[in-house]
Amino acid sequence: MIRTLQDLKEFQERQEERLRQQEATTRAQIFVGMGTCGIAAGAQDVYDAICDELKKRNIEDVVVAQTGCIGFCAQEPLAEVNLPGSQKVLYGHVDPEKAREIVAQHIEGGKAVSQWAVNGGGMLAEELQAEAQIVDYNEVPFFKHQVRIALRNCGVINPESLGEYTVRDGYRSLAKVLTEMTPAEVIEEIKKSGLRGRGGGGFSTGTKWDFAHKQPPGQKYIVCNADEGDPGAFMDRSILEGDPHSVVEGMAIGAYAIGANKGYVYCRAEYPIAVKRLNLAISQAKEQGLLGKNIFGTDFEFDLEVRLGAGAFVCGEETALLASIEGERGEPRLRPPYPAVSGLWGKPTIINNVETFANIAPIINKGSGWFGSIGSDNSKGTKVFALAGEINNIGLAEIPMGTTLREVIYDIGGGVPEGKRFKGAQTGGPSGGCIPAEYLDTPIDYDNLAKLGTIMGSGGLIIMAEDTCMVDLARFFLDFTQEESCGKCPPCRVGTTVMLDMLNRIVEGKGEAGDLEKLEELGKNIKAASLCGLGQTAPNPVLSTMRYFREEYEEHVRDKKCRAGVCTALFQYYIIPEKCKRCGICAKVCPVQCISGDRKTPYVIDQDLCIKCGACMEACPFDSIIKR
Amino acid sequence: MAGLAITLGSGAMTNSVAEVVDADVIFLIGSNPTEAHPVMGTQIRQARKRGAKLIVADPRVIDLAKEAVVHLQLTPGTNIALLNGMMHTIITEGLMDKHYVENQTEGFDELWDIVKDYTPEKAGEICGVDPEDIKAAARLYASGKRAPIYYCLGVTEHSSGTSGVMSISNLALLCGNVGKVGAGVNPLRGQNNVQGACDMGAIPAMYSGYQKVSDPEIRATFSKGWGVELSSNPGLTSIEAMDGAVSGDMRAIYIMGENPMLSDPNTNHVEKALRNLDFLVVQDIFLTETAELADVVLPATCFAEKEGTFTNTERRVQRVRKAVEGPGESREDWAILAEIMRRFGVDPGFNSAKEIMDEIAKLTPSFGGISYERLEQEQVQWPCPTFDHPGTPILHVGKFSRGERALFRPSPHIPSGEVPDDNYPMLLSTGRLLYHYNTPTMTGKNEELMEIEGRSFIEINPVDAAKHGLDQGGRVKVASRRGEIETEARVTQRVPEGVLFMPFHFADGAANILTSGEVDSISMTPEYKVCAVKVARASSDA
Amino acid sequence: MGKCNCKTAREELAEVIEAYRGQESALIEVLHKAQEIMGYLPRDVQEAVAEGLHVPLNKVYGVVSFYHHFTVEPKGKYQIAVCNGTACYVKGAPAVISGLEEELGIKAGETTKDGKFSLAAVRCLGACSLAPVMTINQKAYGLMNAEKAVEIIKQYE
Amino acid sequence: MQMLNVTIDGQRLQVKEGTTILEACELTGVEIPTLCYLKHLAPEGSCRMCVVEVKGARDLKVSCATMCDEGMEVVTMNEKIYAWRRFIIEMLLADHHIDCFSCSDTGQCKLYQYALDYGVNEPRFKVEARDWEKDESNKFFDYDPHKCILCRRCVRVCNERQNNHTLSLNGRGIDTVVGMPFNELFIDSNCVSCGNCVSVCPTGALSTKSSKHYRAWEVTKTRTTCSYCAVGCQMDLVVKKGKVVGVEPADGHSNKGLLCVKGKFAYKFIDHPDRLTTPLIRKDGVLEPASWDEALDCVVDNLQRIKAESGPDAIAGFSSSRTTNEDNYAFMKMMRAAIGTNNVDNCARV
Repeated sequence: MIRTLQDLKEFQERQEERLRQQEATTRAQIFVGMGTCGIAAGAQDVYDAICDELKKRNIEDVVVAQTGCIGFCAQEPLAEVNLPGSQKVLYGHVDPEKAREIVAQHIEGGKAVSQWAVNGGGMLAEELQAEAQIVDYNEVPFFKHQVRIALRNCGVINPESLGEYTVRDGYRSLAKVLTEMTPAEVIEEIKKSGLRGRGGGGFSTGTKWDFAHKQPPGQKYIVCNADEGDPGAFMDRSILEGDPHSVVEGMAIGAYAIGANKGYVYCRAEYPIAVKRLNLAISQAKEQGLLGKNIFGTDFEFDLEVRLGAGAFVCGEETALLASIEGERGEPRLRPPYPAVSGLWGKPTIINNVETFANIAPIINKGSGWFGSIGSDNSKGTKVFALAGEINNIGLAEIPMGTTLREVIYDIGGGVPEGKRFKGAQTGGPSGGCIPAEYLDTPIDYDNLAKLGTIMGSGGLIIMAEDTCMVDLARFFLDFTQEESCGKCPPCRVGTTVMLDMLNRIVEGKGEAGDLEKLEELGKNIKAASLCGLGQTAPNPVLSTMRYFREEYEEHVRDKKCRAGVCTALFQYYIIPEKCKRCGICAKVCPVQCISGDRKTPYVIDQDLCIKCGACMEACPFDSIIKR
Repeated sequence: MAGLAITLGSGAMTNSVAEVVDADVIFLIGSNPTEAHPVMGTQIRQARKRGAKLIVADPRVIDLAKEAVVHLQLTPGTNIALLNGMMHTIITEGLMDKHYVENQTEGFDELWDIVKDYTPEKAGEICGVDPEDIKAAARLYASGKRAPIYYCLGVTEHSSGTSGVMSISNLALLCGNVGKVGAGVNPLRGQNNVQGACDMGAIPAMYSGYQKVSDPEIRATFSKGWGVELSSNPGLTSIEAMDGAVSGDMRAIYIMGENPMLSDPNTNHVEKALRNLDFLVVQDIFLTETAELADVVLPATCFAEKEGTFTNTERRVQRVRKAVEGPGESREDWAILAEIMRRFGVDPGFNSAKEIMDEIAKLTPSFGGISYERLEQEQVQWPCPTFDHPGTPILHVGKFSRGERALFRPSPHIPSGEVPDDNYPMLLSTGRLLYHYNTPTMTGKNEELMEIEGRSFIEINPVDAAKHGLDQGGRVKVASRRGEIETEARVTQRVPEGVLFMPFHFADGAANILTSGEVDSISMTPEYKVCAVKVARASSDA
Repeated sequence: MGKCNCKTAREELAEVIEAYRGQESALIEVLHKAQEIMGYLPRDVQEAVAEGLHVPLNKVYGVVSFYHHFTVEPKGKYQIAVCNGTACYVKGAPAVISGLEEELGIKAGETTKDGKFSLAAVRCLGACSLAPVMTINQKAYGLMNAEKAVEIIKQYE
Repeated sequence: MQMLNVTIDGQRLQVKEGTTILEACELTGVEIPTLCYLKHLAPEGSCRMCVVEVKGARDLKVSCATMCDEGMEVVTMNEKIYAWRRFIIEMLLADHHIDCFSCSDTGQCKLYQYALDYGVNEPRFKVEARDWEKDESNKFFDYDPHKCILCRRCVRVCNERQNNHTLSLNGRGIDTVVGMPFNELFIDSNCVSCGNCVSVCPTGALSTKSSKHYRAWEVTKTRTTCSYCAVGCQMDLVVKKGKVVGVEPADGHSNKGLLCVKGKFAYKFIDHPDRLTTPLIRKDGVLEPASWDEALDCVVDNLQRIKAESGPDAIAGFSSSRTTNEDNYAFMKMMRAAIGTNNVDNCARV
């Protein structure tokens, strides 16, 4: 049991000693990234292959362990090989075969397989791979531009080990606030740091805590919103999977600050690994006395429980989330009263998201001044973005506020694949908006994004290229929010349905003059009149794409054309007769046999039968088939 | 009613209906409000949802029993033993409100004298209830800061009814629960204007406002007000009058808006009485079973066809207003009565319902501040002696109607007048259904209600049903010492073994053919809730 | 064999309900567990939960019908989920879904008549680097297109 | 209790602390359109209709849930408010089966009224109808989900006030529908036909069967007290052409806007053909119609006779716990003053 700061230090030292011992007595350590994305990419098979290969070769002095996601999802499965005394090597796109080879060459042979290493030739063009040297991680562009606070331990420690968390100064901040600071001082420190909620609204965390703190003493709650609903954002999952104790510690500090003794983590049921690791972390913390009664020998008592979501995006809205924890339909409630005054079961409740809580311990540990030195004027610290869509380095990037979109997309993200042209980036998911190419050099922070008509949101960053149809994209997001509308208030329930209906007609080529004006009017009204954040932001993707890509909308409505070639009703596959070499491959792959032709006459697509699957275009070896 | 008059000084609900939603502990005994007083029932449920803990004492698993923290499923007719057992726990565990008992009550020693014998174990044995449940209920009730007791006919309709009511009063006084907001002793009146009928002096010994006929001064006041000499002879209750009819002493009865042929116990006895009369007048809105026996039937108007007031269970006087004309030649009851008075040579003194209320106010101190003009603005609760008096939502605040102190009037357990024996081994209790109201004079005229619940039935426990070879929905013969009926079996866990329940609404298989003529010696209330019967599969049920 | 399993599931369900007896706010927790045990939430399961937790049945049903995770229909032996998160959408998830719909002869959200496959379009699975992603009974397949997806489900037949 | 000074549309007034803007507006007589608001329940603010402008606030405020503050200045109508409310009506009408010609609620339908008030003549939008079915299984009322605007009043009154837990909101989003578990019918549910859901429905979604036969402008309403149990619920009798055709709950002290199945629906005895319409006198063993004079003479003659023969105490009178105070008073006065006996009683034996 850890009862004092001294206990914690001793615990940490024992862990450090254990790790030193491990390093001293082993030939190598192998870490396999086993977050959801890693596992989905086949990390388990890789892990098994490594173990098997080591066994086959009778190698016993190698430690194989799992870590969370290091964030470089595009390279999954990832395995890190750490030979004492030499540069760590991070292998990407590992498969069982490569894994066995790595054991053979790197572990047994002592020579890194540079061409597979992310910090070697693994990311280079094939002809350059062999020459590449193994470099420090920080020289890899993907990592070089990042500042990792919330993700500080992700992919670095074994998320299932409390010991390794303490080695990275885990629970030192909790010890500090409990033994050296008053709740008011904690709140003051968080306020001074300038930390703003990382879940969407960007409200000052310290100020929020202060509201709850100022409520009369009595039952209060602290809740972690881990209902990461933005499709395309997965930083919270990654933190919970890679560093669950950072959330536990952040929540405990928050609980102390506001005077709560009970906390809930409301987590998506779709994140089974996160739930499992979080539950494990909670039980470890309880076992060591870091949760429960008399934490660090003080009067402070704090208990934590995980509650599962059940597939409702709206439960990311804080009042709906509370309703869900209470066992109700996840319908938002009117604010005020705000949860900080009347939340769970009518008691003062603070709700912050995962990333926000993950920032707390470092702020306490290193001071608000340090945190405040990172970022831009009104947006301090860092923000984790989930890079996805048409971008090479899909993954998690934690960047200081104020970094430009261009740096994120090109320096960290490696640009748009296949030489496609960047068209825009969607931030804030279904609640946010898009940023077109002309604003690539805008420094990213809360205020600048707001000016562009979008939001920071939870940090989803979807990159779109020339072949993304903005109308269809907006329709996609609205389809999502319409489906996820709880149905409580008419503006959102009916309004999103009516808007979606219009967009569906537009992408089907049935748009009418006046539709765009109606869409704008509806969007504006839904935003104004809806009960909760879901409805108040639901029209954003439509309004924002209309703002920057209105001509695309007009083309859809007026010309019945989709320039990106996405809206199937608005384009045809067409075989250019001059280019057709009459090989007949297209006719073979066509699932509905609508392509006819022979060696003498160019092939032709029967447009009435074509289902626009695009198989022919993909199959044509001569690029003779186009969309038009 | 009589019970509370003795212990507290006024036989009415001490508190107001709306207070229930703020209660923290609610003790419900002998009352099934979700069926008999549905809008009260919903408010008890609202209270429960807001955190109130519910204690239910009822032989049946009534709907609210399922929501109760403690359900005391006692044998019918053992309320007093149960209450004594609870008081034993409260006293021996030091849970009583000593300060209140010392300063605002008298007779505690007498109470203890009797209650001391009723250990929860002994009470449990009499009631057929686990002693631990009695203790739990006692502790819970005593812990309530706002702990009202609601009771109804399940307490009063016993031969020991008045003692049962007084035992409830004892319990409430013991915990200091009389005279404060959200607490009290609250009889849920059986019918819309029971309270009003009694308030208005439709009881033998009292004029309006519970002014005693036996008091010469009061008699003089009424005599003067009415301009006639008034009799000082004590009057007879309806039960006594019926007995008098059977013996021949009572020669004429005038019945207004009642149907004793269905509503009174021991129907055969009632019929004999009414047939034996020299002259029977029935004034009603339908040709009831009773009216069919009358010499003269007078058509009256119903509530929708006249002006007037009802006094609800919480003593609130509320207006009844004329919405439609009565059918045919029907007349308002008061107008018929006024005409008869005139023909007797007595000036009725009023020409409208409003004028009657003015007269009531004049002669009845507790109604002194009530008039139709005022009722347009606010519906006050009596006592309301003057026009600037706000009415009385809570009785006995600081001081009891009875005087400075309330009285403990303990009673030992009194067995029911008729208990099961070898010949009639089962205990029958009667009561109401949600969809009907007393005799189906009114509800029975709504075909939809009759479609939902239109026929007599009897609830029987599966064990008893099996014993007697009764099937769900099968026909069953039920017999008591007074008569025999046939009805339909409803096999259900709602009743415990050995106990049967029948609604008394229906003329087919009428429950009151079976019920006993036992009455409470003080209030003369019949023992509808307990009689001994036997059951058998009916031969018609092949 | 099947019957025997079923009985154990019933017992397990009863144990879960007993563990949460009277805890109204545990409704969603218990429904999760019930669905894990029973595979879906038919009327009798909802009634048992309602009775055990002292929650009115209409509320249980209202909650079940609100959350898309809960289902009142039995699911197929193989549950196919195609991620329809933004990244997957942009990279072609709709084509994967329609390809599977065509192959299986059902719409997303339905189960094949033989009870073998159910198909669902689900919210972001958080594996955006592998977009489009499909999972079959939680096993993930990345970088899908319609043909690949159809090939994969053929392995399950 | 602290009093607050507020101004509503330029009118100054004082309200108690804890008064909502909506309540304050009611005090001044300013009518605010509401759909989800239901007295005696915590405001839900979901219908979004009752918005007003509070000077100094960025957004319009939901008046049912916003408390008055000292010095608050409220504007209840301006262009912004009008447009907002109009938008809500448009949205509701887009997903409403418009059937006003034959709808039994026409004339009292709030949606209809507000559509008129806010100039929504022809709906510009339409949501495709779902395959919901009408439920006409209840004995007293019908339910048409296509006319439901999801104000949720019925669900809240059923669960939070009546506490019968029959109706719930099922499904979600645009497919949310008020109904019973597993889409069962009213007749198969635990519904006790209290009718409180029907009473609070602002449209024709829940309507009494009898309401098909009258329109709001054809009826008068008379406030009275229920004649069944002793709770003393306040209610309005709805009368068309001299006939009671319905009952609506009123906000009485003991019922606060609720009724039970008897109060709400069991009024058909009033004009039942079996009602007594003329005095009857037994002649040769049979009850025969008679005039009032005949009947009263018969009563008085016989009572006089018996009184003369056996004294007044050979006569007894049973009054009624069902009829009014005035009738009871008159009865006991008749017995005591005219007959001269104290043998007067009623069945009250509680």
